[in-house]
Amino acid sequence: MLEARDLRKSFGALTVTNRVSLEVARGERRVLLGPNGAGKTTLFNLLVGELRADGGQILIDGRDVTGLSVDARARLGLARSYQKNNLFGGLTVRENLSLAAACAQGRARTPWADSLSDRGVAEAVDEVAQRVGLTELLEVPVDTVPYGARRRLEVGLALAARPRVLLMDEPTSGIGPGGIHAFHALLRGLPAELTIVIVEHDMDLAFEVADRVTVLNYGEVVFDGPPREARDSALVREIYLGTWDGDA
Amino acid sequence: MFHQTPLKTATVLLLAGLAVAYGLSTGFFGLELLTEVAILAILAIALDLVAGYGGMISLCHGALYGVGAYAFGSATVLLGWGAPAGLAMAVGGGALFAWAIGAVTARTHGIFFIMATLAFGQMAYAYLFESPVFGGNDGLPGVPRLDASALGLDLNDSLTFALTCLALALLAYAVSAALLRSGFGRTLVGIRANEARMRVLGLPVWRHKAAAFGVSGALAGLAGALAAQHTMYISPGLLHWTVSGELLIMVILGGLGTLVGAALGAGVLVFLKHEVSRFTDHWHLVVGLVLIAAVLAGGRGLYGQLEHLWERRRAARRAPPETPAPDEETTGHA
Amino acid sequence: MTADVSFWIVQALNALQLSMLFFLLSVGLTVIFGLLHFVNLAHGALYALGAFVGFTAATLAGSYWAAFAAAPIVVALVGVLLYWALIRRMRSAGPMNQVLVTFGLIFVFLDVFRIGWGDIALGFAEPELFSGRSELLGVVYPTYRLFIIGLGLAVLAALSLVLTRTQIGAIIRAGVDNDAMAACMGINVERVFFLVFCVGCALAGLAGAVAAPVLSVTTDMGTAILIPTLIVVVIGGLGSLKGAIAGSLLIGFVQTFGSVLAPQLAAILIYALLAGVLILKPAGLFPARG
Amino acid sequence: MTRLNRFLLAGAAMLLAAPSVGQAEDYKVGLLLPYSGVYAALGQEIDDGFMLALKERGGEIADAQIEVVREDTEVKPPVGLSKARKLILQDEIDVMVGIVSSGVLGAIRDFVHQSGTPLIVANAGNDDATGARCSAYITRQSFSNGQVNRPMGPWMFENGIKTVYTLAPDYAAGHQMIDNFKAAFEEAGGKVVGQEFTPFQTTKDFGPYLTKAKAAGPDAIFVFYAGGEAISFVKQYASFGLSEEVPLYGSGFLTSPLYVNAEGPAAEGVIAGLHYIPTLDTPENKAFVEAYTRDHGKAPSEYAVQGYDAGQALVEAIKSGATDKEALAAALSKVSFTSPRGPVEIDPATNNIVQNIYVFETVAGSDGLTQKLLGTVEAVRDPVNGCAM
Repeated sequence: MLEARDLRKSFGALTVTNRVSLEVARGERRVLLGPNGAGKTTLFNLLVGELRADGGQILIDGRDVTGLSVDARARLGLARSYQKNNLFGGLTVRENLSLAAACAQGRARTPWADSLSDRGVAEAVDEVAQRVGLTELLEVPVDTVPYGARRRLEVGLALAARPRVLLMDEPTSGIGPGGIHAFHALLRGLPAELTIVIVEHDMDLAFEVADRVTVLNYGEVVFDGPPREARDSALVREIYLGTWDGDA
Repeated sequence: MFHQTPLKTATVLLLAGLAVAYGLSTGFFGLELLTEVAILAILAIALDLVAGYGGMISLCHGALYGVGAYAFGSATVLLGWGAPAGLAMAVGGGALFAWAIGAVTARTHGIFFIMATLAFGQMAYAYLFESPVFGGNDGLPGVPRLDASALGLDLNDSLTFALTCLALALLAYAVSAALLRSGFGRTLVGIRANEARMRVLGLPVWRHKAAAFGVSGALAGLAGALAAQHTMYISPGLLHWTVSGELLIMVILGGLGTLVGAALGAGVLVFLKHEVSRFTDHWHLVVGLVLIAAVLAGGRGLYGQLEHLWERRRAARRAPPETPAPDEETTGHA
Repeated sequence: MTADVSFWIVQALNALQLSMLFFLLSVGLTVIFGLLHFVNLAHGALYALGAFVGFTAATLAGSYWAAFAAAPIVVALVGVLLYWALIRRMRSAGPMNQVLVTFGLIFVFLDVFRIGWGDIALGFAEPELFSGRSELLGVVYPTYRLFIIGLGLAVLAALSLVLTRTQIGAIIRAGVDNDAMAACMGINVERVFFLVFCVGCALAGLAGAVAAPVLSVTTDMGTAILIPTLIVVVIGGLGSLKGAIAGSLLIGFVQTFGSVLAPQLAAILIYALLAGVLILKPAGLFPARG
Repeated sequence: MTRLNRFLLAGAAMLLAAPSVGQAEDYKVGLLLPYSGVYAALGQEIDDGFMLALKERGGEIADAQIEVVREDTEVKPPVGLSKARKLILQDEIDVMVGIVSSGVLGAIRDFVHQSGTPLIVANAGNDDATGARCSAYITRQSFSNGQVNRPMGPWMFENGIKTVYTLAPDYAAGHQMIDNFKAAFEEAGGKVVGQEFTPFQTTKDFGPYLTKAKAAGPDAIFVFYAGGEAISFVKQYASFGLSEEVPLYGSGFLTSPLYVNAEGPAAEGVIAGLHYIPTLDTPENKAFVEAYTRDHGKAPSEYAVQGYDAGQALVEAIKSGATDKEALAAALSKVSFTSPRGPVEIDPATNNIVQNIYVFETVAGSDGLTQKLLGTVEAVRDPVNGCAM
């Protein structure tokens, strides 16, 4: 469903992505592991198109999208959430979700009908809000909702885009154990055919939800296999646990 | 996002009522001022549409206005096509020029966008200033007014023309408000709030920005066609960046991103300048001090301040006094 | 067109002279913007103020050097007043309010000039020391223009020394990169801002006094210079010394050689350059922040 | 600006002995001038000159009361037009006087013509205004762009200048001034070896153009610049040392007394042609300079004399017995009198003024720079230029 072949990216002398190849099957839950600075977020940026790769190929559903723009890739069903909240400031939670849902439903550019009161959009917004637990906060401006809710909205925006491939960058960072639990439930409730790649620091979560684990270090893929093998791999243990930053 | 609140509706109706009452009671020059305000209000609304809601602070709206005026002028004076064709040319020409500017500047932001739009506006100005076909800096005289006798209107009558411009200003407001309440308008606000995220959600952002700029340009072109008919003469001065600058001042003074504030700002600035210059040649000094005072007094613009006070009163009435009023000012995302 | 070598050398010197005038003006504006995030549209008015103050000083003292000394000092003092009365409060008020306030200042200054110095264009002479012509690179060139080139280069050298070799320079660079971080380092950012703003004003005033003997002193000179200065700053990329010098040279040379080689396009050229640069590099050539 | 200025000619009442042929009438004059913007200084000079004429010669029309209404054009054509409409429709003026910028004149011309209001142009020099777009209601007491520059062509050729390079700002007036000069100079036998038009009001550095002009190797350089541009140009011309190698000639606005002192020694030796210089040795001029200097503490410029003569023309027209707008317009196109600038009359074929053009050199005097008269081209009359009234 999502494939990267030999992706390369450098900033000056610093190589942040070094010949990364990745193949994620339809419906698969893939977890990306790696220490800080391993190039996980950069890889997401490359996959989504926010960064241009120096070399290599990206395919969605077998189609080469390397030359496509960010929005064109998104229209093929690729969505992402961010490690740092990247919301529509100044707008309410409902307005935030509506913008995403309207894009997904082709209502974002109609100059006659209001997307905010469109029934299809509103239903999608309500559904996503319920999934991520924001129903109570729909009418509140995002700048005044608690941090945990903003994290959930971050994921909600990506979900409201009705993706086929969903990239989530540390969706549980900064939220307490209760939030992590709720996130587990959310993940389990997502449609089985949705392809998901998660960057995660929480090992337990990673091993619990992952069908397969990819470990990055210094911009290179150092491990790719089932979670059990990852857990047992001395290499992964050394790289990952050695630099484990519990507060991250 | 844009909401046509009762306060907004009341302000629009109040302003329109005041304008009509003033028009019916004033002398000849008052009507000239009223017409100018109505035309500038259309232009200011066009600017607020992209600047206040799309985050595209343009310094080329004077040029779009001038392109509209020149399109009308060349269609009627040079080509002899008649005013309806001229009007269509003005609206279309403004839209086309604006769309093109919006498309090529879509990647720039903030001051870079401001300066990029300035560059295109000044190029158009310099071209018309030196172009003999369009009369160079002497401009084009003899621009006719639309013959609306079929509707029973004599546009050569000052009062009728002023009220027609006023009606068109109301129409421009209504069209803009409707657009801002559509999916298109919501998305435009989304772009202002977070353009990158909008793109990641699958929106072809540059096309949207260019389209919004095009709509704004169409309104600016309409204003230009009215200005050409108002003075029955056009000159390159219409396109100069200082026109765009003064326009931006009107919009900010009235309240950026409030739509009705744009019209209010146009009225206040024109009448302020007129009243002050009755007493002194140094009206720049007084207007300058008023602008500075306006910022020091709140910095939300006139309508913005009104809305702020209104909402605080409503909040105070609704909630017990110990709860501080929610400050609607936001500073982007956490 | 006659194309002997000396013709092109003189034109290159013309371009360099114009570039240096632009540099004196734009460097203050760009650093103030980079550090304070403040668009000072009144920068041009401060330049005009420098020219008017210079005119009065030179007339009263009977010497150009009085203008050279008085203009930067008086303009910096006006800058101090503006900073305490307005700019400080405006820093967090958002760009739109900054535009409104500095536009208001432009209007106020315009009439202050009219009331103080009248509507008739003024002028004053260059210093006698630099009044003639000198020979350089085999061409004869106005000495005062060489002085402007020299002064510009000296200011450039001094600023780059201060920015790269001194502690205050390090603070400024840190501030441009990330003001929150600079504040965290325990630096009194406010004082650095104030200093930078004053130096920027002084340079604008100096530019006014230096340009006046070449040009004329008119009430609208500040508004007329504002746009070219903004173009320099924006083309170079906001906030960097490198950007200011690159933008100044680019505009100076394009304008000079444009008016020689393509005079029909002279009025459009710098705008076309601006548009071209921004379409290709939406944040200017040398943006200070990544 | 509507500074209503009720100008009751108080002094006039005392001059009972003065011959009074005027009617017991009220005349309302609209002064439409720039009081702010780049030409504010010019507007003020014209206003001062006009008021001086009314003060001095008001006695001749002692029965008439003249009320003056002022409006500011801000040098913007649309503003000028809207103020012109206000003056004519709301204030119901009988005569309009003023207009500095040709752009403003172009904007108001049709409206003024259609309203049948007499307009005395006191500056704007656009050839068309008394050419293809002339009007029976519009007379010009100032100059036309062609009129000032044409005589310089033969004069320079006769004084040994065979080749010329020209420079002027790139706008309508710049082109008219240069085109007229060029045609006359070439007709006389001279050759224009090169010309350049510099971007109007944005050119600060003339260095590139000067270098190019010098490289063309002409006998002289002929230019038109005014105001701040003139100051910059003359100073830069001298600083490049061109004045020692190639003499600078120009349209007289280049070294107008209004700002020649700002040019300083750089202006010495510049030779130019203009319709007025304050050093003319005639009794009319001496009296005018004395009166103007007494009132304003400085010598009058050509702008002041234009305002003064607009006032004189109005007085002459009223004296002839004209009371309504139609009669005033007819009378204004027939006036002739001796102005400080010499004998002037209105050419009935174009309604433009017929006047002398003075060729003068700017020289150092005892009290700053002054104008030395080199030659007079008498009674310069514009061709009809397609004018049909």
